[in-house]
Amino acid sequence: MDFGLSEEQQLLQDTVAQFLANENDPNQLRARFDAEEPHDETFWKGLMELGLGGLLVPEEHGGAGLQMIDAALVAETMGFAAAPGPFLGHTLAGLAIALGGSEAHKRAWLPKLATGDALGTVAFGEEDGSWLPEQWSVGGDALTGTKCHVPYGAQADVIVVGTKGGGLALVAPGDGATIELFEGVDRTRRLYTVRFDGAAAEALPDGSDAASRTRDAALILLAADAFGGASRVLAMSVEYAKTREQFGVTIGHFQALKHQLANMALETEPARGLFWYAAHAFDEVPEDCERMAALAKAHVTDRFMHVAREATEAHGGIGFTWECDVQMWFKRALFDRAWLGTPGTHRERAAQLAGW
Amino acid sequence: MDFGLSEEQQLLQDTVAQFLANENDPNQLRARFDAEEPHDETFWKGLMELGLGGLLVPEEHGGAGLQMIDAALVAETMGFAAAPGPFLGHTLAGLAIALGGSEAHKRAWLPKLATGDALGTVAFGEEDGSWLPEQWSVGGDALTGTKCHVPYGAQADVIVVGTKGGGLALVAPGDGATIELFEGVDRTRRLYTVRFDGAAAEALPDGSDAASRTRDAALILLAADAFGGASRVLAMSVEYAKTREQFGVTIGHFQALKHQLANMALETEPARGLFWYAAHAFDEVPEDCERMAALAKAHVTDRFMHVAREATEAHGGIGFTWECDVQMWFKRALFDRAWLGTPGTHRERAAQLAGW
Amino acid sequence: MDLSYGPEYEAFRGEVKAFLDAEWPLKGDEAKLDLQGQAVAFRKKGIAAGYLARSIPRHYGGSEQEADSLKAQVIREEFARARAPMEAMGIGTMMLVPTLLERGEEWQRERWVEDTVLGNTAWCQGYSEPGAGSDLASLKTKAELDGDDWVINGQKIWTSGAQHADFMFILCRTEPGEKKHGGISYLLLDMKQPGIDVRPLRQMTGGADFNEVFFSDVRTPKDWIVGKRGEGWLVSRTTLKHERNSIGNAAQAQGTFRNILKLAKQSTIDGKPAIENPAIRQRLATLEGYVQAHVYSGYRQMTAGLRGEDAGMIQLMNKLHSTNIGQEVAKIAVDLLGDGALTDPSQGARGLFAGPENAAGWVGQYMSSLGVAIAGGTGNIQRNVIAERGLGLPRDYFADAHKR
Amino acid sequence: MDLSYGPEYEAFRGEVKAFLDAEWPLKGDEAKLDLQGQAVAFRKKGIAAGYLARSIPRHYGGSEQEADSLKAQVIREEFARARAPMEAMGIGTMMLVPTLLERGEEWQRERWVEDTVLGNTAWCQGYSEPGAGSDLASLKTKAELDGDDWVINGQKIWTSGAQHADFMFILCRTEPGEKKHGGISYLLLDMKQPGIDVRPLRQMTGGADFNEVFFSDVRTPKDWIVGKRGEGWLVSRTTLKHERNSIGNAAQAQGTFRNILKLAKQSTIDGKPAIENPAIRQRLATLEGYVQAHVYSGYRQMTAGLRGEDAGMIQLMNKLHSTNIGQEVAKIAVDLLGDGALTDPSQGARGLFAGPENAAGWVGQYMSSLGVAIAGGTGNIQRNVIAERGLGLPRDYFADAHKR
Repeated sequence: MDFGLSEEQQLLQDTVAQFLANENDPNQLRARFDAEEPHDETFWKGLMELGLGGLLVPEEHGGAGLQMIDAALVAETMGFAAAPGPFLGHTLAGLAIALGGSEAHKRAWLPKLATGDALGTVAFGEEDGSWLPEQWSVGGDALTGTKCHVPYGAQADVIVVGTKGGGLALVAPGDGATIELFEGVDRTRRLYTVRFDGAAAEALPDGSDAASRTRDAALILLAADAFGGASRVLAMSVEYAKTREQFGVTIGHFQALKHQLANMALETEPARGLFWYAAHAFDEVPEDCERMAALAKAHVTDRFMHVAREATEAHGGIGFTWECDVQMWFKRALFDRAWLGTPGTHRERAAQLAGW
Repeated sequence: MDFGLSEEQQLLQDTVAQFLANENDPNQLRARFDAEEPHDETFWKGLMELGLGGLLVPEEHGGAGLQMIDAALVAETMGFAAAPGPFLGHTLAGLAIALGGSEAHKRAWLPKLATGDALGTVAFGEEDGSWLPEQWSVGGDALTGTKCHVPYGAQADVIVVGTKGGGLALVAPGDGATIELFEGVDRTRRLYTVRFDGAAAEALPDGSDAASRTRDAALILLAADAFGGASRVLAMSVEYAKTREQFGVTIGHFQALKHQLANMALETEPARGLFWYAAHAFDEVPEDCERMAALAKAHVTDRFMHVAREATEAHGGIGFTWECDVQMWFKRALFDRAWLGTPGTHRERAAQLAGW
Repeated sequence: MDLSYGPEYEAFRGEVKAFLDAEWPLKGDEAKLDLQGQAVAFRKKGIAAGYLARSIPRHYGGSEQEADSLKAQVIREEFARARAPMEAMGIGTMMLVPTLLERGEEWQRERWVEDTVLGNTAWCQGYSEPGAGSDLASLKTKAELDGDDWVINGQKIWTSGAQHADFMFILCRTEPGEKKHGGISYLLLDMKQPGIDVRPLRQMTGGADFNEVFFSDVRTPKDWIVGKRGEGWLVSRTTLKHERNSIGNAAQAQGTFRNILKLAKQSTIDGKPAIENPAIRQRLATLEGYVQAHVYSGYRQMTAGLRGEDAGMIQLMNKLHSTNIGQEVAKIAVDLLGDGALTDPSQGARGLFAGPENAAGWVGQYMSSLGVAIAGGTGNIQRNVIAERGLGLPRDYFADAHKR
Repeated sequence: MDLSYGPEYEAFRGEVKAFLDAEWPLKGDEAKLDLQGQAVAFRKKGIAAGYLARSIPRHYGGSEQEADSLKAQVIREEFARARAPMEAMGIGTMMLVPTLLERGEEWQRERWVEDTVLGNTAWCQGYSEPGAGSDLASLKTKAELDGDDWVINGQKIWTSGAQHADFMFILCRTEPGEKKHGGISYLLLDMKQPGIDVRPLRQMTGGADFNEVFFSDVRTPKDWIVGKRGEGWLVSRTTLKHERNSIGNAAQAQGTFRNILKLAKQSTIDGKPAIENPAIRQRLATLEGYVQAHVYSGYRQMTAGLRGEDAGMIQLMNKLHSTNIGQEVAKIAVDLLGDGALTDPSQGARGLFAGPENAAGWVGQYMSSLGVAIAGGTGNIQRNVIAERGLGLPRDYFADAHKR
């Protein structure tokens, strides 16, 4: 019985946190947030050098061969730092190929994804708001249709596309795909619309299983990111309450604000165990995984959004400005909450999966 | 343009309030609340002498011939005082007969109801949780079936029974009806289960229209009662905060409690206009009435329940005791909220009536 | 109770309609003026007819009508229907003009009231400072007399329209010996002069409705002061009340509700119209309870005004109640939007009276519903006001101690 | 991570099961004892086997086992499954025994620890007073030395089990010169003596789980004091922490959730099963997010305990989190009940481990969900604790000033 982190896991999390504290402090983050340039390759390279390119890629293919709990801990740390870049889509692409690809697919892509020599992403969303394998409509031998909200679609060397019938296919962008920027709210994770018009695509042989596992993985990574983000905006608000003065005292003296901050903590801290367990279930308790991933995504991203709103208010007028760091996390919360379906959608899935 | 009370209306409300302050102060109320005896006839007689027996009964039949807004204002005052007794059912019975009865029915019952020489009530609820005219199943030439949650069913001289098909019928209890006490939570309004087994009943000729009007009237009176109740528990909580001391100051100094009380006021005070308008619509704007009555009942009784919970907490440990007056209103809130259907039911009705 | 306007006011409505039919849009040469010119020309006619600037004496360019909230309401309704301009809206008409009428010098009223109401002169407000927020006692911007001029140094924040304003009304510390709320004066100053640096304050939505304004040795004449030296805090008080009332307005809440209802009808959940989803229906009907309560509370307050009675505690609640409604609308919207919530709000379109017209507009509203809370004092300050002035609870310990 | 117990503990579980199979229910003459007698007889066996009173030295009647939360958890699970009695639950075992072990005199431990754990001796707690609540500094009940006895006068409130208790541990003011938290002593007293008046305090549900206790010239020996004179506040501190943790417990939240789910399956809305209503499904799934978060937070804390690490801020949240869950359950229940919410709660049936079994039971739970909030300090005090001890925010001004 042990529901806590191993030393290795703590070390992993500390290492990533330290790197991000040095390389993505609020000023560096803000520069990337405001940049026209969608992708800071130097920063990304740094993450790749830490080995974050292949967390879930088996060691035999050059990855770290870690478990979902490890990837979730990294995602939490990325969320805490609002780290910009393609981590989400890249990690999911590697997982999808590792789970569903042929040996040739794996040999072709996994080593390069693990080192960061190639960038991967996933294309799951569709124009009608569908996100889930059973809803996908893009298909055909030569791939046709539109995928929306694809992270870093224009930069990716390989896109794992969710296809009609709930399978997956690999597309190396080129002929047959038009990719354009989607003006998204979260500038730390840029999105693209990808229109396929007879694009060459290779179906993953175990695509169907891989699709549902990758969906669960995505839900867990979003929940983990949201937990990190919620922790951060709480910390920022507490810090602000300890320094900002009004009526001759720091505003942290005001009981109403104290209780708002306590409530924010209460919305945040207990959720840690929830995303931990969803990740652990992915690794070790398959019968719980699908449902807990849905519940964790719904719950934790909702909490993050709520806490981000409260954090904005806790900062007073300045909280509403672009200059205030909170807004970058606020927008990340919007992403975590909407990407791959709203909390309402996943709560209904959780209800169905429980046989309610 | 005038959305305020007339001098007559203020006088009416003041008169009833004054009577209740004298005759139903918290100690008197508590005695009635705790009494085994379900009905305090002396107190009821006092209310009848004020003319509250026939508020909605036309003057030609011995009543006050007032409008729904007037009855709602009285109901608010009764709710403020948590006045015990059959006011709700009696008022609705008089209205139903005035609206739906034959001349003979009116001549037989209305004068006696107006003076209080006879006690009336309504039997709308059924065993399966149905409350509304379109759901009623009790029927037959000789009335058969069970009506639930009938206020003062055992004391009533005439019961207006909702019948199959959405009509109304008069029953003077006697042969063919078994009446037993329902152990209800709100001891200020005692309820009975009435089982008809071939009881003699006279259908009201305009029963169908009268049934839907009486339903709307009931919803409005419950909303008005709830508003009065919410105002009272708020006032009690504010008073407690101004007198109870902790850490050397009155607890009203604590910002968290101040803000809870402010939020309670914000839940309560704006609802006044809502029940006013629903009552006004009953009198003057028929096209708005059904929907606004549903919305007002849902909204105001929900607010009362919420504020009653908050008031209990605002009183600390003592709030949870039988000795604390708040509990009598807390239970009245449960009645107002559940009787004639939950807020959820009436919100769904409001949605349907708006064509959503 | 009677929610109709009655024959007298319906007759008045007829007059207003006839006026509007005849005069708006403008005709002839006047129709060739630019938009601003047309508005000014039309406002003059409206004032002459007694429909605009009704509370302002003729001597200062108003139409000096007897106070009649119902006539005012009829005028608002008909002008809105005809899309005709009313008094120049903005901080000048809403806050400066009443202050000048109540506390200003004769020459100040003559110089500024009419031009402000007509829209020839635009104002901005200099109250808030970075360190202060709702705590005016901490104000730091200084004005010192140098010969016949005040010389102003310091910084203001949350100043709307500072780029376009001709003048600012500003609170400055003029009596360095005094502390807290004492020692503050209410000055007027010309914005078109050197030493003033206006920097837009970008909001999280991407828009920039506010500015920071920096003053270095900015000058204004000695007699451009409203009220006495050191009484500025008092002078500013009347106007803040105006601002609060103006935000909490029932028609706006009703409009917001219509917008979210429209969105629910257009959106789908699991492939079916969202409006058919019982969870959404419950949320909408719950929200509508608050909205209708707000609307009829507005009628109650209007009636109290017409009768010259005090509407009571409800007056202190308009702002917080409508903010709560706006926040709930925003939350429902983001659920209805689904993927739409991923959209950059700076692309948002907002229709006049129609609310957000696309996903970006709704995302902007999701953010602004917080911003609105901030603009007129945060929720916590509103709750203090309700608790203290409405419920008679003790004053806030720190605010009180700080003022003493 | 590994949520299994591992082979070592599964082996231990086997031992516990074998013990229970052999010893419970009791056999022979012991099986003829009354329930209380059976429990005492069985507890002795459980202690001898090392399964009960594990943290208590053998010298005082315990089994003196090495601390092992996981073994403790296995024991709890297996005893619950077998419905076998554990240590006598109640305020004596939970609060007095740890206090005596930490601060008591040798003779006090010898006299009371074993009998309390076995269930031969029942205790009640005298902390709260009508004027004080969570503010112990305002304590008024006095104890004065008269020869070899303390003489106690005053009143306590919220005393559970006072009617049945043999003894009370009580906080009294013994040093009249000192104020606030100083001058309070922790005394023990015999409840079976004249001068003690126990009056049940009826709750809004109709039940009476608490009492008021009045003392007039009640006597207790001079040496029935735990800790030094004037240190009572300090002595009482450890135990309060115990109480808070005991209420916030994840298994209870999970049980509560199962109950509301069952109610949703049994109830109908508009003639259809309530569990199929999308609004109810959303509310239940939202609630379940909190419940599962609470459950896995419990595992986190247990792991931290096993590792000897500090679990951090989460420890301060158990109570408030589970209270919030209980309140939300109650609100959903009242909506599901419909008419059932009209039922008198004093008729309520509550099944062991099964929760409310009828409408009256649920109405009682709707009220008790508030009462629970009150029992271990109201929500506002919990929030102060989280803000101050968890987030490091400044201490409450009034509480602090009052203590100084």
